[in-house]
Amino acid sequence: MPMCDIRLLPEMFLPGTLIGPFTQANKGMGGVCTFVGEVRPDSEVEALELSHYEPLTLPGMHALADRAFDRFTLMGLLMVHRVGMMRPGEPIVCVSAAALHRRDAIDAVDFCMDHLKSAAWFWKREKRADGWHWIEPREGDHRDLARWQN
Amino acid sequence: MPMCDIRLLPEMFLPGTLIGPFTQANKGMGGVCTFVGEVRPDSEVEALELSHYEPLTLPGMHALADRAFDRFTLMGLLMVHRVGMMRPGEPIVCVSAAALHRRDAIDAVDFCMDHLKSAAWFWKREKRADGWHWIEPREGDHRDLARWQN
Amino acid sequence: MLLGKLADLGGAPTLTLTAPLDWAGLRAALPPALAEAVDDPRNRVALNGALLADKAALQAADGDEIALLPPVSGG
Amino acid sequence: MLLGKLADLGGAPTLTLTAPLDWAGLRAALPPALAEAVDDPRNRVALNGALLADKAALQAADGDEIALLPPVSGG
Repeated sequence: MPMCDIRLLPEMFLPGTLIGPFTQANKGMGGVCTFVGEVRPDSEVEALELSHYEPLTLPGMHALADRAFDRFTLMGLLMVHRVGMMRPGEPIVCVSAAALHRRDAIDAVDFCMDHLKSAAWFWKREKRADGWHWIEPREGDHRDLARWQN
Repeated sequence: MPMCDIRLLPEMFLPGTLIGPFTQANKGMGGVCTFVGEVRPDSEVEALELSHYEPLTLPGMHALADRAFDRFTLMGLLMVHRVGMMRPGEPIVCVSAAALHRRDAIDAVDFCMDHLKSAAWFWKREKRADGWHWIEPREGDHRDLARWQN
Repeated sequence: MLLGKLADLGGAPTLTLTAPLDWAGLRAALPPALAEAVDDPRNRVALNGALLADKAALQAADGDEIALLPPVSGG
Repeated sequence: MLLGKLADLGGAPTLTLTAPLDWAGLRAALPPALAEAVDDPRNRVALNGALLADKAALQAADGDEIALLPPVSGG
Protein backbone atom coordinates (compact mmCIF):
# COMPACT_ATOMS: atom_id res chain seq x y z
CA MET A 1 0.00 0.00 0.00
CA PRO A 2 1.50 3.37 -0.93
CA MET A 3 2.36 5.57 2.00
CA CYS A 4 1.33 9.17 1.69
CA ASP A 5 2.09 11.74 4.39
CA ILE A 6 0.88 15.29 3.65
CA ARG A 7 1.11 18.02 6.28
CA LEU A 8 0.90 21.74 6.88
CA LEU A 9 3.10 22.67 9.84
CA PRO A 10 2.60 25.93 11.76
CA GLU A 11 5.86 25.46 13.69
CA MET A 12 9.56 25.04 12.85
CA PHE A 13 10.44 21.45 11.87
CA LEU A 14 13.61 19.40 11.46
CA PRO A 15 13.52 17.60 8.09
CA GLY A 16 15.61 14.70 9.40
CA THR A 17 12.92 13.81 11.93
CA LEU A 18 10.46 13.35 9.01
CA ILE A 19 12.76 11.81 6.41
CA GLY A 20 14.23 9.15 8.72
CA PRO A 21 10.88 7.54 9.60
CA PHE A 22 9.65 7.97 6.00
CA THR A 23 12.69 6.09 4.68
CA GLN A 24 12.28 3.39 7.34
CA ALA A 25 8.60 3.00 6.41
CA ASN A 26 9.55 2.46 2.76
CA LYS A 27 12.08 -0.33 3.22
CA GLY A 28 12.80 -2.19 0.02
CA MET A 29 12.15 0.81 -2.13
CA GLY A 30 15.05 1.04 -4.56
CA GLY A 31 15.59 4.74 -3.99
CA VAL A 32 14.34 7.82 -2.23
CA CYS A 33 14.73 11.39 -3.41
CA THR A 34 14.25 14.28 -1.03
CA PHE A 35 14.19 18.03 -1.46
CA VAL A 36 14.33 20.39 1.50
CA GLY A 37 13.85 24.09 0.84
CA GLU A 38 14.89 26.72 3.32
CA VAL A 39 13.90 30.34 3.62
CA ARG A 40 16.66 31.84 1.52
CA PRO A 41 19.09 33.89 3.53
CA ASP A 42 19.00 37.52 2.56
CA SER A 43 20.52 40.09 4.83
CA GLU A 44 17.62 42.45 4.08
CA VAL A 45 14.89 39.98 4.97
CA GLU A 46 13.93 39.93 8.65
CA ALA A 47 11.09 37.43 8.41
CA LEU A 48 8.89 35.62 5.96
CA GLU A 49 5.22 34.87 6.41
CA LEU A 50 3.37 32.20 4.52
CA SER A 51 -0.41 32.36 4.65
CA HIS A 52 -2.77 29.70 3.36
CA TYR A 53 -6.52 29.13 3.03
CA GLU A 54 -7.37 26.02 5.01
CA PRO A 55 -10.28 24.76 2.85
CA LEU A 56 -8.15 24.84 -0.32
CA THR A 57 -4.51 24.43 0.69
CA LEU A 58 -4.41 20.98 2.29
CA PRO A 59 -6.96 19.41 -0.11
CA GLY A 60 -4.88 20.92 -2.94
CA MET A 61 -1.74 19.20 -1.62
CA HIS A 62 -3.61 15.89 -1.43
CA ALA A 63 -4.81 16.35 -5.01
CA LEU A 64 -1.21 17.10 -6.06
CA ALA A 65 -0.04 13.90 -4.33
CA ASP A 66 -2.73 11.93 -6.17
CA ARG A 67 -1.51 13.35 -9.48
CA ALA A 68 2.08 12.40 -8.58
CA PHE A 69 0.96 8.82 -7.83
CA ASP A 70 -0.92 8.71 -11.15
CA ARG A 71 2.02 10.05 -13.11
CA PHE A 72 4.94 8.20 -11.48
CA THR A 73 5.39 4.73 -10.08
CA LEU A 74 5.85 5.54 -6.40
CA MET A 75 5.94 3.57 -3.20
CA GLY A 76 5.64 6.53 -0.86
CA LEU A 77 5.36 10.31 -0.83
CA LEU A 78 6.01 12.77 1.96
CA MET A 79 4.98 16.40 1.40
CA VAL A 80 5.34 18.84 4.25
CA HIS A 81 4.95 22.61 4.00
CA ARG A 82 5.43 25.25 6.66
CA VAL A 83 2.88 27.99 7.15
CA GLY A 84 3.05 31.04 9.42
CA MET A 85 6.05 33.14 10.36
CA MET A 86 9.58 31.97 9.50
CA ARG A 87 13.12 33.27 9.79
CA PRO A 88 15.76 33.01 7.04
CA GLY A 89 17.45 29.59 7.21
CA GLU A 90 14.40 27.73 8.53
CA PRO A 91 13.05 24.83 6.46
CA ILE A 92 9.92 25.81 4.56
CA VAL A 93 9.19 22.70 2.49
CA CYS A 94 10.20 19.04 2.42
CA VAL A 95 9.18 16.60 -0.33
CA SER A 96 10.40 13.02 -0.33
CA ALA A 97 9.47 10.29 -2.81
CA ALA A 98 10.30 6.58 -2.58
CA ALA A 99 10.22 4.42 -5.70
CA LEU A 100 11.70 1.27 -7.16
CA HIS A 101 13.43 3.32 -9.88
CA ARG A 102 15.34 6.56 -9.33
CA ARG A 103 13.76 8.30 -12.35
CA ASP A 104 10.31 8.10 -10.71
CA ALA A 105 11.59 9.26 -7.31
CA ILE A 106 13.55 12.24 -8.69
CA ASP A 107 10.85 13.32 -11.17
CA ALA A 108 8.09 13.06 -8.55
CA VAL A 109 9.99 15.41 -6.22
CA ASP A 110 10.64 17.79 -9.12
CA PHE A 111 6.94 17.68 -10.13
CA CYS A 112 5.65 18.28 -6.60
CA MET A 113 8.12 21.11 -5.93
CA ASP A 114 7.25 22.92 -9.16
CA HIS A 115 3.56 22.75 -8.29
CA LEU A 116 4.00 23.72 -4.63
CA LYS A 117 6.07 26.68 -5.77
CA SER A 118 3.63 28.26 -8.17
CA ALA A 119 0.36 26.30 -8.21
CA ALA A 120 -0.52 25.63 -4.57
CA TRP A 121 -2.61 27.83 -2.30
CA PHE A 122 0.09 29.73 -0.45
CA TRP A 123 0.81 33.43 -0.25
CA LYS A 124 4.24 34.62 0.78
CA ARG A 125 5.42 37.97 2.04
CA GLU A 126 8.76 39.18 3.30
CA LYS A 127 9.47 41.69 6.01
CA ARG A 128 12.22 44.15 5.12
CA ALA A 129 13.36 47.32 6.86
CA ASP A 130 10.65 49.27 5.01
CA GLY A 131 7.84 46.85 5.82
CA TRP A 132 6.12 43.84 4.31
CA HIS A 133 6.31 42.90 0.61
CA TRP A 134 4.22 40.27 -1.17
CA ILE A 135 6.29 37.83 -3.22
CA GLU A 136 5.09 36.47 -6.56
CA PRO A 137 6.50 33.41 -8.34
CA ARG A 138 9.51 34.16 -10.54
CA GLU A 139 9.33 33.75 -14.31
CA GLY A 140 11.52 30.65 -13.94
CA ASP A 141 8.93 29.09 -11.61
CA HIS A 142 6.26 29.38 -14.31
CA ARG A 143 8.64 27.87 -16.87
CA ASP A 144 9.38 24.99 -14.51
CA LEU A 145 5.66 24.35 -14.05
CA ALA A 146 4.98 24.42 -17.79
CA ARG A 147 7.34 21.45 -18.27
CA TRP A 148 4.65 19.13 -16.83
CA GLN A 149 1.76 20.27 -19.00
CA ASN A 150 1.35 17.26 -21.21
CA MET B 1 33.90 28.08 -0.77
CA PRO B 2 32.00 25.15 -2.23
CA MET B 3 31.99 22.05 -0.09
CA CYS B 4 32.68 18.82 -1.92
CA ASP B 5 32.66 15.47 -0.13
CA ILE B 6 33.37 12.45 -2.37
CA ARG B 7 33.84 8.99 -0.89
CA LEU B 8 34.01 5.30 -1.67
CA LEU B 9 32.84 3.31 1.34
CA PRO B 10 33.74 -0.37 1.77
CA GLU B 11 31.30 -0.78 4.69
CA MET B 12 27.54 -0.31 5.28
CA PHE B 13 26.61 3.35 5.91
CA LEU B 14 23.60 5.23 7.24
CA PRO B 15 22.72 8.07 4.83
CA GLY B 16 21.32 10.24 7.63
CA THR B 17 24.73 10.38 9.31
CA LEU B 18 26.15 11.93 6.10
CA ILE B 19 23.22 14.12 5.05
CA GLY B 20 22.74 15.76 8.45
CA PRO B 21 26.28 17.17 8.70
CA PHE B 22 26.25 18.04 4.97
CA THR B 23 23.06 20.09 5.41
CA GLN B 24 24.47 21.75 8.54
CA ALA B 25 27.66 22.64 6.66
CA ASN B 26 25.60 24.32 3.92
CA LYS B 27 23.50 26.64 6.07
CA GLY B 28 21.93 29.43 4.11
CA MET B 29 21.69 27.38 0.97
CA GLY B 30 18.15 27.78 -0.34
CA GLY B 31 17.61 24.09 -0.90
CA VAL B 32 19.19 20.68 -0.77
CA CYS B 33 18.24 17.69 -2.89
CA THR B 34 19.29 14.20 -1.90
CA PHE B 35 19.00 10.82 -3.55
CA VAL B 36 19.67 7.61 -1.68
CA GLY B 37 19.72 4.37 -3.67
CA GLU B 38 19.36 1.02 -2.00
CA VAL B 39 20.18 -2.44 -3.27
CA ARG B 40 16.81 -3.28 -4.76
CA PRO B 41 15.03 -6.02 -2.88
CA ASP B 42 14.58 -9.11 -4.99
CA SER B 43 13.73 -12.39 -3.36
CA GLU B 44 16.09 -14.19 -5.73
CA VAL B 45 19.10 -11.98 -4.99
CA GLU B 46 21.19 -13.12 -2.03
CA ALA B 47 23.95 -10.55 -2.31
CA LEU B 48 25.36 -7.89 -4.59
CA GLU B 49 29.02 -7.14 -5.11
CA LEU B 50 30.32 -3.90 -6.48
CA SER B 51 33.93 -3.87 -7.64
CA HIS B 52 35.90 -0.82 -8.64
CA TYR B 53 39.35 0.05 -9.94
CA GLU B 54 40.97 2.37 -7.44
CA PRO B 55 43.11 4.44 -9.87
CA LEU B 56 40.07 5.30 -12.00
CA THR B 57 36.97 5.15 -9.79
CA LEU B 58 37.60 7.84 -7.19
CA PRO B 59 39.33 10.27 -9.63
CA GLY B 60 36.36 9.68 -11.96
CA MET B 61 33.93 10.68 -9.21
CA HIS B 62 35.95 13.84 -8.52
CA ALA B 63 35.89 14.67 -12.24
CA LEU B 64 32.12 14.12 -12.25
CA ALA B 65 31.76 16.47 -9.27
CA ASP B 66 33.82 19.10 -11.12
CA ARG B 67 31.51 18.81 -14.12
CA ALA B 68 28.48 19.19 -11.86
CA PHE B 69 29.98 22.36 -10.35
CA ASP B 70 30.69 23.69 -13.86
CA ARG B 71 27.20 22.92 -15.09
CA PHE B 72 25.08 23.95 -12.10
CA THR B 73 25.30 26.73 -9.54
CA LEU B 74 26.01 24.71 -6.42
CA MET B 75 27.08 25.48 -2.89
CA GLY B 76 27.94 21.93 -1.92
CA LEU B 77 27.99 18.38 -3.24
CA LEU B 78 28.12 15.08 -1.37
CA MET B 79 28.71 11.93 -3.42
CA VAL B 80 29.15 8.65 -1.60
CA HIS B 81 29.21 5.21 -3.22
CA ARG B 82 29.46 1.79 -1.59
CA VAL B 83 31.88 -0.80 -2.90
CA GLY B 84 32.24 -4.43 -1.86
CA MET B 85 29.59 -6.90 -0.76
CA MET B 86 26.06 -5.69 -0.01
CA ARG B 87 22.72 -7.21 0.96
CA PRO B 88 19.35 -6.19 -0.54
CA GLY B 89 18.00 -3.13 1.29
CA GLU B 90 21.42 -1.66 2.10
CA PRO B 91 22.20 1.84 0.81
CA ILE B 92 24.51 1.73 -2.20
CA VAL B 93 24.72 5.39 -3.22
CA CYS B 94 23.95 8.80 -1.74
CA VAL B 95 24.19 12.08 -3.67
CA SER B 96 23.23 15.38 -2.09
CA ALA B 97 23.47 18.84 -3.66
CA ALA B 98 22.97 22.19 -1.96
CA ALA B 99 22.16 25.28 -4.01
CA LEU B 100 20.46 28.64 -3.78
CA HIS B 101 17.83 27.52 -6.31
CA ARG B 102 16.01 24.19 -6.30
CA ARG B 103 16.44 23.65 -10.07
CA ASP B 104 20.25 23.49 -9.66
CA ALA B 105 20.06 21.19 -6.63
CA ILE B 106 17.60 18.74 -8.22
CA ASP B 107 19.28 18.72 -11.64
CA ALA B 108 22.76 18.22 -10.12
CA VAL B 109 21.57 15.13 -8.24
CA ASP B 110 19.88 13.84 -11.39
CA PHE B 111 23.07 14.47 -13.43
CA CYS B 112 25.39 12.80 -10.93
CA MET B 113 23.10 9.77 -10.49
CA ASP B 114 22.79 9.21 -14.24
CA HIS B 115 26.57 9.29 -14.60
CA LEU B 116 27.26 7.11 -11.54
CA LYS B 117 24.76 4.61 -12.87
CA SER B 118 26.22 4.08 -16.31
CA ALA B 119 29.40 6.12 -16.74
CA ALA B 120 31.45 5.57 -13.56
CA TRP B 121 34.03 2.85 -12.98
CA PHE B 122 31.95 0.29 -11.10
CA TRP B 123 31.13 -3.31 -11.94
CA LYS B 124 28.15 -4.95 -10.32
CA ARG B 125 27.23 -8.58 -9.95
CA GLU B 126 24.42 -10.35 -8.18
CA LYS B 127 24.47 -13.67 -6.39
CA ARG B 128 21.44 -15.81 -7.12
CA ALA B 129 20.73 -19.45 -6.27
CA ASP B 130 22.58 -20.51 -9.44
CA GLY B 131 25.64 -18.35 -8.81
CA TRP B 132 26.97 -14.91 -9.69
CA HIS B 133 25.64 -12.80 -12.59
CA TRP B 134 27.20 -9.61 -13.96
CA ILE B 135 24.73 -6.73 -14.29
CA GLU B 136 24.86 -4.27 -17.17
CA PRO B 137 23.13 -0.87 -17.28
CA ARG B 138 19.53 -1.01 -18.53
CA GLU B 139 18.52 0.64 -21.78
CA GLY B 140 16.76 3.31 -19.71
CA ASP B 141 20.04 4.14 -17.96
CA HIS B 142 21.69 4.93 -21.29
CA ARG B 143 18.71 7.08 -22.32
CA ASP B 144 18.94 8.93 -19.00
CA LEU B 145 22.63 9.60 -19.56
CA ALA B 146 22.08 10.83 -23.13
CA ARG B 147 19.86 13.65 -21.77
CA TRP B 148 22.99 15.49 -20.59
CA GLN B 149 24.94 15.32 -23.84
CA ASN B 150 24.77 18.92 -24.91
CA MET C 1 -11.75 35.99 3.68
CA LEU C 2 -9.13 38.11 1.95
CA LEU C 3 -5.90 36.30 1.12
CA GLY C 4 -2.46 37.58 0.24
CA LYS C 5 -2.20 41.13 -1.02
CA LEU C 6 -5.99 41.44 -1.27
CA ALA C 7 -6.02 41.57 2.55
CA ASP C 8 -3.95 44.76 2.31
CA LEU C 9 -6.43 46.29 -0.13
CA GLY C 10 -9.32 45.30 2.13
CA GLY C 11 -7.58 46.67 5.19
CA ALA C 12 -8.18 43.41 7.09
CA PRO C 13 -8.02 39.63 6.50
CA THR C 14 -11.79 39.29 6.91
CA LEU C 15 -14.78 41.46 6.12
CA THR C 16 -18.36 40.78 7.18
CA LEU C 17 -20.93 41.70 4.54
CA THR C 18 -24.72 41.51 4.48
CA ALA C 19 -26.25 38.52 2.68
CA PRO C 20 -27.57 37.64 0.20
CA LEU C 21 -24.85 38.70 -2.22
CA ASP C 22 -24.39 38.19 -5.93
CA TRP C 23 -21.28 39.36 -7.84
CA ALA C 24 -22.56 42.93 -8.34
CA GLY C 25 -23.58 43.09 -4.67
CA LEU C 26 -20.17 41.86 -3.54
CA ARG C 27 -18.35 44.43 -5.67
CA ALA C 28 -20.61 47.21 -4.38
CA ALA C 29 -19.95 46.18 -0.76
CA LEU C 30 -16.14 46.13 -1.11
CA PRO C 31 -13.79 49.11 -0.72
CA PRO C 32 -13.25 50.58 -4.23
CA ALA C 33 -9.61 49.45 -4.62
CA LEU C 34 -10.55 45.91 -3.69
CA ALA C 35 -13.65 45.91 -5.92
CA GLU C 36 -11.40 46.83 -8.82
CA ALA C 37 -8.80 44.19 -7.94
CA VAL C 38 -11.30 41.33 -7.81
CA ASP C 39 -12.20 41.98 -11.45
CA ASP C 40 -8.63 40.93 -12.40
CA PRO C 41 -8.97 37.44 -13.89
CA ARG C 42 -5.83 36.37 -12.00
CA ASN C 43 -7.76 36.80 -8.75
CA ARG C 44 -10.00 33.81 -8.02
CA VAL C 45 -13.06 33.48 -5.80
CA ALA C 46 -14.10 30.54 -3.61
CA LEU C 47 -17.46 30.04 -1.92
CA ASN C 48 -17.35 27.90 1.23
CA GLY C 49 -13.96 26.51 0.27
CA ALA C 50 -14.89 25.60 -3.31
CA LEU C 51 -13.35 27.56 -6.21
CA LEU C 52 -15.85 29.22 -8.52
CA ALA C 53 -15.26 28.49 -12.20
CA ASP C 54 -17.17 31.68 -13.02
CA LYS C 55 -16.96 34.24 -10.24
CA ALA C 56 -19.66 36.42 -11.81
CA ALA C 57 -22.07 33.56 -11.02
CA LEU C 58 -21.52 34.04 -7.26
CA GLN C 59 -24.63 33.56 -5.11
CA ALA C 60 -23.85 33.82 -1.39
CA ALA C 61 -26.42 33.27 1.34
CA ASP C 62 -26.35 34.16 5.04
CA GLY C 63 -23.41 32.40 6.77
CA ASP C 64 -21.54 31.59 3.56
CA GLU C 65 -17.79 32.25 3.41
CA ILE C 66 -16.46 34.05 0.33
CA ALA C 67 -12.67 33.89 -0.19
CA LEU C 68 -10.90 36.30 -2.54
CA LEU C 69 -7.68 34.64 -3.73
CA PRO C 70 -4.85 36.48 -5.49
CA PRO C 71 -2.14 34.63 -7.47
CA VAL C 72 -0.24 32.22 -5.26
CA SER C 73 3.43 32.03 -4.28
CA GLY C 74 4.54 29.00 -2.32
CA GLY C 75 7.58 26.97 -1.18
CA MET D 1 44.09 -6.32 -13.36
CA LEU D 2 40.94 -7.87 -14.77
CA LEU D 3 37.73 -6.09 -13.85
CA GLY D 4 34.11 -7.18 -13.96
CA LYS D 5 33.25 -10.10 -16.18
CA LEU D 6 36.74 -10.11 -17.73
CA ALA D 7 37.98 -11.50 -14.39
CA ASP D 8 35.75 -14.55 -15.01
CA LEU D 9 37.24 -15.03 -18.48
CA GLY D 10 40.75 -14.70 -17.09
CA GLY D 11 39.98 -17.09 -14.24
CA ALA D 12 41.38 -14.63 -11.68
CA PRO D 13 41.25 -10.90 -10.89
CA THR D 14 44.97 -10.50 -11.62
CA LEU D 15 47.42 -12.11 -14.02
CA THR D 16 51.15 -11.61 -13.99
CA LEU D 17 52.67 -11.45 -17.45
CA THR D 18 56.24 -11.05 -18.66
CA ALA D 19 57.31 -7.53 -19.75
CA PRO D 20 57.81 -5.79 -22.07
CA LEU D 21 54.40 -6.14 -23.70
CA ASP D 22 52.82 -4.44 -26.65
CA TRP D 23 49.20 -5.07 -27.75
CA ALA D 24 50.04 -8.19 -29.80
CA GLY D 25 52.19 -9.51 -26.97
CA LEU D 26 49.39 -8.94 -24.44
CA ARG D 27 46.83 -10.73 -26.60
CA ALA D 28 49.21 -13.66 -27.10
CA ALA D 29 49.82 -13.93 -23.35
CA LEU D 30 46.09 -13.99 -22.41
CA PRO D 31 43.82 -17.06 -22.31
CA PRO D 32 42.09 -17.29 -25.74
CA ALA D 33 38.60 -16.30 -24.54
CA LEU D 34 40.01 -13.22 -22.83
CA ALA D 35 42.21 -12.30 -25.80
CA GLU D 36 39.10 -12.33 -27.97
CA ALA D 37 37.09 -10.27 -25.44
CA VAL D 38 39.66 -7.49 -25.19
CA ASP D 39 39.28 -6.84 -28.92
CA ASP D 40 35.68 -5.73 -28.26
CA PRO D 41 35.75 -1.93 -28.52
CA ARG D 42 33.45 -1.72 -25.46
CA ASN D 43 36.30 -3.12 -23.36
CA ARG D 44 38.84 -0.43 -22.43
CA VAL D 45 42.45 -0.68 -21.32
CA ALA D 46 44.29 1.39 -18.73
CA LEU D 47 48.04 1.49 -18.16
CA ASN D 48 49.07 2.41 -14.61
CA GLY D 49 45.64 3.85 -13.91
CA ALA D 50 45.43 5.97 -17.08
CA LEU D 51 42.93 5.02 -19.79
CA LEU D 52 44.45 4.39 -23.21
CA ALA D 53 42.76 6.28 -26.03
CA ASP D 54 44.11 3.66 -28.45
CA LYS D 55 44.63 0.32 -26.75
CA ALA D 56 46.56 -1.05 -29.76
CA ALA D 57 49.27 1.50 -28.86
CA LEU D 58 49.92 -0.26 -25.54
CA GLN D 59 53.56 -0.35 -24.46
CA ALA D 60 54.01 -1.88 -21.01
CA ALA D 61 57.35 -2.16 -19.25
CA ASP D 62 58.41 -4.23 -16.25
CA GLY D 63 56.29 -3.35 -13.18
CA ASP D 64 53.54 -1.59 -15.15
CA GLU D 65 49.93 -2.37 -14.29
CA ILE D 66 47.59 -3.10 -17.20
CA ALA D 67 43.84 -2.99 -16.39
CA LEU D 68 41.27 -4.56 -18.70
CA LEU D 69 37.96 -2.79 -18.17
CA PRO D 70 34.61 -4.08 -19.42
CA PRO D 71 31.51 -1.84 -19.67
CA VAL D 72 30.57 -0.40 -16.29
CA SER D 73 27.41 -0.76 -14.19
CA GLY D 74 27.20 1.37 -11.06
CA GLY D 75 24.79 2.77 -8.44
